[in-house]
Amino acid sequence: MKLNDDIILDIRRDYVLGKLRDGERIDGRAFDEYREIKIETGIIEKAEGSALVSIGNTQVIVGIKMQPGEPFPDTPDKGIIITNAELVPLASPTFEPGPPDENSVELSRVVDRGIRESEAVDLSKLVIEEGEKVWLVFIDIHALDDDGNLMDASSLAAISALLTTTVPAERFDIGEDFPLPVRDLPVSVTTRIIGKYGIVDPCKDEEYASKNFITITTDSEDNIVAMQKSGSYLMGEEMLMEIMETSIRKARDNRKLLKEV
Amino acid sequence: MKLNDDIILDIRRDYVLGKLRDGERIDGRAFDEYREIKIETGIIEKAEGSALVSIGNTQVIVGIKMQPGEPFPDTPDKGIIITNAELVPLASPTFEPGPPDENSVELSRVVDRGIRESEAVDLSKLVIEEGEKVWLVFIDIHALDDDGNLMDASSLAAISALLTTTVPAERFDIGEDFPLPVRDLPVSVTTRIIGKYGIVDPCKDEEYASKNFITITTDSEDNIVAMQKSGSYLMGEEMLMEIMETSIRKARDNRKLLKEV
Amino acid sequence: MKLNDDIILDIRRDYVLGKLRDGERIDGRAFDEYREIKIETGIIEKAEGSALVSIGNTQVIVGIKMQPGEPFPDTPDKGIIITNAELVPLASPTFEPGPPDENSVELSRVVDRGIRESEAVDLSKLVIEEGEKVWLVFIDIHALDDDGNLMDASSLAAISALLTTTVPAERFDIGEDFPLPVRDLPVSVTTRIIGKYGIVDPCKDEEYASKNFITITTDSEDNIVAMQKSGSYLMGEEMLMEIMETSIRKARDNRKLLKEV
Amino acid sequence: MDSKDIKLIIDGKRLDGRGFEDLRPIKMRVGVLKRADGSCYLEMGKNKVVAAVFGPREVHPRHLADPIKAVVRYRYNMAPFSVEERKRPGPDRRSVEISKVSREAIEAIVMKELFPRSGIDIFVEVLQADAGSRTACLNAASVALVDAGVPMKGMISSVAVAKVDDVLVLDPMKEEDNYGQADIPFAFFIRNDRIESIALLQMDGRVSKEEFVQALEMAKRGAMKIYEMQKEAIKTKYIMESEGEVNEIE
Amino acid sequence: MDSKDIKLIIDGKRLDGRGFEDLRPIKMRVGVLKRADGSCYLEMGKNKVVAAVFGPREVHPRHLADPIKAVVRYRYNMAPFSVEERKRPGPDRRSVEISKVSREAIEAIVMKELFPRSGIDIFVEVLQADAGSRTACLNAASVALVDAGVPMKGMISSVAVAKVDDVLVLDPMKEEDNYGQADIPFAFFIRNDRIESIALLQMDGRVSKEEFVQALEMAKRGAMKIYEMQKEAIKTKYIMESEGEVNEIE
Amino acid sequence: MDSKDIKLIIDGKRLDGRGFEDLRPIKMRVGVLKRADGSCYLEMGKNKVVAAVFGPREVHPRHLADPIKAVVRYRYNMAPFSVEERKRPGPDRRSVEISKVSREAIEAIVMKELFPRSGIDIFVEVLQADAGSRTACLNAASVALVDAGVPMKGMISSVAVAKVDDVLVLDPMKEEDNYGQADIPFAFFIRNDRIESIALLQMDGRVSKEEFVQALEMAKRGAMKIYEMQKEAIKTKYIMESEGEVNEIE
Repeated sequence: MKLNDDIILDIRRDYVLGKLRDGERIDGRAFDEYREIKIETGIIEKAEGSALVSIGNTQVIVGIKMQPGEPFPDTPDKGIIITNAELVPLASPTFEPGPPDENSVELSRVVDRGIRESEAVDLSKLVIEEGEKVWLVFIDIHALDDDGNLMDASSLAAISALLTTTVPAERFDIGEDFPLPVRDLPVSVTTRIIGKYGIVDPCKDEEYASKNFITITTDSEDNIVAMQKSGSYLMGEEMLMEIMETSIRKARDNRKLLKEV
Repeated sequence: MKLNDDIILDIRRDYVLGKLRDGERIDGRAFDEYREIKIETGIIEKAEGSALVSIGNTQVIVGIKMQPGEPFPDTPDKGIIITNAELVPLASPTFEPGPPDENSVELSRVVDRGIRESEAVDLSKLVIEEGEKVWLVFIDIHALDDDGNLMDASSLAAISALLTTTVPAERFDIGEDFPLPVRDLPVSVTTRIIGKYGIVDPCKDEEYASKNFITITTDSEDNIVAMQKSGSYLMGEEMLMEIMETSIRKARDNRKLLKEV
Repeated sequence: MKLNDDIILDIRRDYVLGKLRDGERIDGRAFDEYREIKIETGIIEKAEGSALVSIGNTQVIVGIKMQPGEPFPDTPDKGIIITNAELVPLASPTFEPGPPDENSVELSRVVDRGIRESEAVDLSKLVIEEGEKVWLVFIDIHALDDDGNLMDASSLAAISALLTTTVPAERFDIGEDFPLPVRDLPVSVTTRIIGKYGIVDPCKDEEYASKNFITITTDSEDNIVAMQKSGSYLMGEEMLMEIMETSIRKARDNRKLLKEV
Repeated sequence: MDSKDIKLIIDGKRLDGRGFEDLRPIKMRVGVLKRADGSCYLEMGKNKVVAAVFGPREVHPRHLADPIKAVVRYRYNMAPFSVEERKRPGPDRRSVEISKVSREAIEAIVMKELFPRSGIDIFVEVLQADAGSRTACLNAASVALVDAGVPMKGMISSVAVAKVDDVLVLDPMKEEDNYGQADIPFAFFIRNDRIESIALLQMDGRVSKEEFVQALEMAKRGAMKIYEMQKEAIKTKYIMESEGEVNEIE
Repeated sequence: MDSKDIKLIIDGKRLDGRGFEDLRPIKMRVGVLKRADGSCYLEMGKNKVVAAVFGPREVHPRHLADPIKAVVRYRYNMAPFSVEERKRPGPDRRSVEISKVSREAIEAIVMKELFPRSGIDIFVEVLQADAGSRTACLNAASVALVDAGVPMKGMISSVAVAKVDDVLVLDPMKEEDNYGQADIPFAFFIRNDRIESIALLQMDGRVSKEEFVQALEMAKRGAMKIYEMQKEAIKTKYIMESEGEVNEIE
Repeated sequence: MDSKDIKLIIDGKRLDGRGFEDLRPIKMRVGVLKRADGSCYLEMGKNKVVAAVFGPREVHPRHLADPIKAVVRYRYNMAPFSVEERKRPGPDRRSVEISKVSREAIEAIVMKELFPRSGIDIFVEVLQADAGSRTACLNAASVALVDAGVPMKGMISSVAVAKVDDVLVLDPMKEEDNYGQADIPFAFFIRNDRIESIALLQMDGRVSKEEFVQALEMAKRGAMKIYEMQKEAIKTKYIMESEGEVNEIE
């Protein structure tokens, strides 16, 4: 990285941090306040399900494709979820074409964990022939505009897309189409750690100020279903507890949006 | 690229262009004149069919291999053609070892289009068991010496090799060998665009003078079956019409050579 | 490579070579003397067989995994051996993460040749259903500490691991487990060529002095089953004959260690 | 290309009710992405594409820069969910070829010489693909370049012509592409409101020379319609923007 | 995570006879590799891992160096024979993620600023994998860093807590991980013999907030025990080394 | 290697009628490629190979250059149609190994020190493969190097010996390689018309030491014959060339 860039980053961080010390964020939000969230579903007719989620300027589209395939040997009675994230270079001046790097791997795996561990999709209903043939559910995360917090936008888009997914049984000559059985609404809340401050739903300028974050995903009953501390920092216990409280609370708010999908 | 190389390229282009302005080509050919074309077939005994084509110093070898495989789901009653081009570093000081770059992808796809769209190979005769098993036809283009116009040399070598191909049914225990059913003779004609001039069958020095070309492939009845404008230039309508006329005419000439194969 | 490194290498080579001229090796060994060899087997319980071999400070672990798979079409009545070597960066400051380079390819192929050509494993006993299903034997070489002569350490570890391998038939529901049928004990002896000197079992400092070596693998009856001259040098006939004698002799010694496995 | 038994023209109309020379419905929105320097969302029938332009900016790694002019990249990419059967992420041979000829069309009209040592990157994502996605992408890219303020000699407008059931039709949709007799994607260079020359031309199928000439004329008329929409979309954005809003053109 | 019908707690004991808060047997050997600057072999139940540290050393290629601080690499890699079904060599998505979060935990305690333009490489090979291999690797890496003499603010000690059959258990083994209700790997930063903060935290499964708090306390107690073993292993090596020998801690 | 029930020696003759120490028919043409600095087409039985030499020339990327001597590359590559079952394009492990040992043989005789910072590239394409393609390639490469005017200490001539049905045979063909008991490819360094030393030696199968010694002698006799043909081919080219023609040696 060039020196100039480093200096600009430093100045930006100082600015963000200075504000936080005064109890403010650069865009005037409260520390635990999300930008406006919009969810639009069914936008890709050729996909089995799809959703475009925007959080402020951040936009992520998730498309669901399904096809019959072989089950894993140790779970012959369950469908399979495969989650993939592409940080296509269209979404940010810093993304480059190429195979997934560690950040997109982490993004897809954390989103996947939230869906999987909350058992949001009833995989036992996705068996076509036990041990032989089950439904594969491809969750493809496609970032369009990265203005911060791709993680929560991707999670919301994933569950929104699943909620509107129709299993394409007719196309494969295996009975009638039916809605994908979704039984929980996992919601992830990401908190950026800048110095000693934690702020939810970071915008890009806040992300430039620190690489450190923690994502906590909770289910409809406030259980924690996935956590990921990311970044080279040390987190105190007290702060973790606070973030956990906030995450549960904010997830409840965002879950309301899902109920309207 | 180094500055020296750039200067040499500039000088070369000026020389080529200067000649063209005087109505001449650097090797004395007419604008619509091919170098000598030679076609030798059956040179790779282990292949199902093969041909070595030289156009002037340019040499390309195409080998055909066949094996049974699964048909595409949407064409259960047809064999499959797979065309591949390797610009091996032996053929030119500027080729490097490695996976196919955009130029070799384009080369193989344009050759493929000519064969495919002219329906030169009767794919319906390559079914072993409908929906289950059909013949796969691998057309492998192997450049040996690139002195310009690999495109037309590859196209000629591909159709020549197909013309001499025997379907190896016996080797796979599925009946008797039979000649590959070839029912048309697509011929591509490539015109290099240098400044406002179009010259067919460019030699390498002419190619260095400009990256711009157009390939027009026609069938035995003078129909156009494939076109590819390649290079970052703008082409006037009038010029296109002229090139089309020439391409049809030259293809007729070259097709005569194929009849002797 | 940086200039400093080159100078250090030069000095090291001079030192090694100076010693050799005086009839000595830097660690006091005779020219045909191995460092202490230790073989420990059964250390990876999850593997079908395993061995950790150390030659001096050099340590290599080999694990054997087996699973049913399809036979090659031309040997329907034989199991299949697949040998793979990973020069993981843990083993040496000069190894880097990434796909196998030519050195690890050569390592795995020479080890493989010794096992394969001595017919050490009775592959005809590894058929589950002729032409349909046979046992695949994966020999995975994992270097831990490269202080020279990975080749012989890997060969010894491979045959030691095979000697202690149990075919996991029960896990795959195809009868009872049985010991892998091993019927010969191929042993490779590697001689480093430094100037006009040949020294067996080079340590790393000796390897830095020259890239040239020859590996000769012999079976229990002193037959040669594999050879590999490696490095850009020219070898006289006389020297080759001497090395061959030595290799047969030293292999006999090392084979005794295998009998205790 | 395969004629089969499927009839594509019934009672002088196409399967979706269009006349031979009707375009599919087109929708454009300019400036839809915040992080890109220029952007355009475009629908053309069932095609849904987004184009983003970055630059002129520094080239990484630097040794790829050209001391004389800007280096142009163009990446045509299909989202895995954009097609009936899920597409594996990453470039395949088809998208490598489309990216190449599309980049060349764009390079021919961008004033690269104004930006030595710089890079101009055009990334186009196909969110949903129907026939003609490369033409839809070029139309979106062209508008996104204007949105980014990249100096150009003119505009690119792109449309295909197909031959189906022995007639020529403009802007073919999926069925016409799959079962038709020929497909000819064009892109034109338009300056001062008139078509100057051809920037992209590919073709596969089978047409006579005479049919090709007709196809070309049909494509030109179609491209001019698209061009008018592109202009309108750009204008609307810039007029609206001063009032703080982004508008949609249909 | 899948509870199924498998009972993991029988008569108040775990399947391998451990109590809820018992660690699996741990074994460490320091300085087991000659070529590495620091190394540690560690067993934790059936996990068998080796960690090697190289550096601070020059970074290749040089343009990856950071003028301000050392660049830390951490590579978690599984040997093909380390698991029931042979693993294809090379990184998969799981190991890319583990390598990332593990590196970040280590980076937070290594004094990178002391070594501008340098690289510190930590390579950990899983020779045999049971549940919790990432925690075993971090424990080994931490000791190997001390062995290499890399200046650190403290130590990393790492252990997971699982929820199985509705109770929390420390340091879960394979069955508990496969059929349990939750798995929470922790790594703690320990300085002056006390836990200061959390260096690594992941979680999947399903626990209430209250359960998480209990899990954290349990993990802290477990980590302190591991920390004592790490200290002992290091001490033993350095005491023994003066007498020319390397020792084993069990 | 697998003896099976196939008889390879019948009435003291090999399956193709050759005596034990007969070479397969060899054909060479020098200077067959225009763009390469040196080239040679060679047939050896059913093997058909072309070798091209480029250089000494600049090395790209430059940081791979060696300030002391030329960097030699050697790429053995099989055309997809060169073998019974189509080979996937690109290097596999076998060709990586062959390229390595062949490069090393060539490196040992090329005067690399005369060309610091330069690259000498040898590319060999196997158009049709029978047994012994690596030896055919080395013979062709050696001639192509002379054709390119690359200074060498001498020549490389290469041939294999096989053990089949308990006898040694020179220059084995496919069946002898597949069903024989051993295969020993040799390449010799020849200077002043005599064999000086061994440049390449590999072996797989099973032979006694005594058999190996016999094999070596047989290979040397065979290599000398090939060497004479190589010389003749080169001479013919240069004599003929002055008369403007390229000739064939059989």
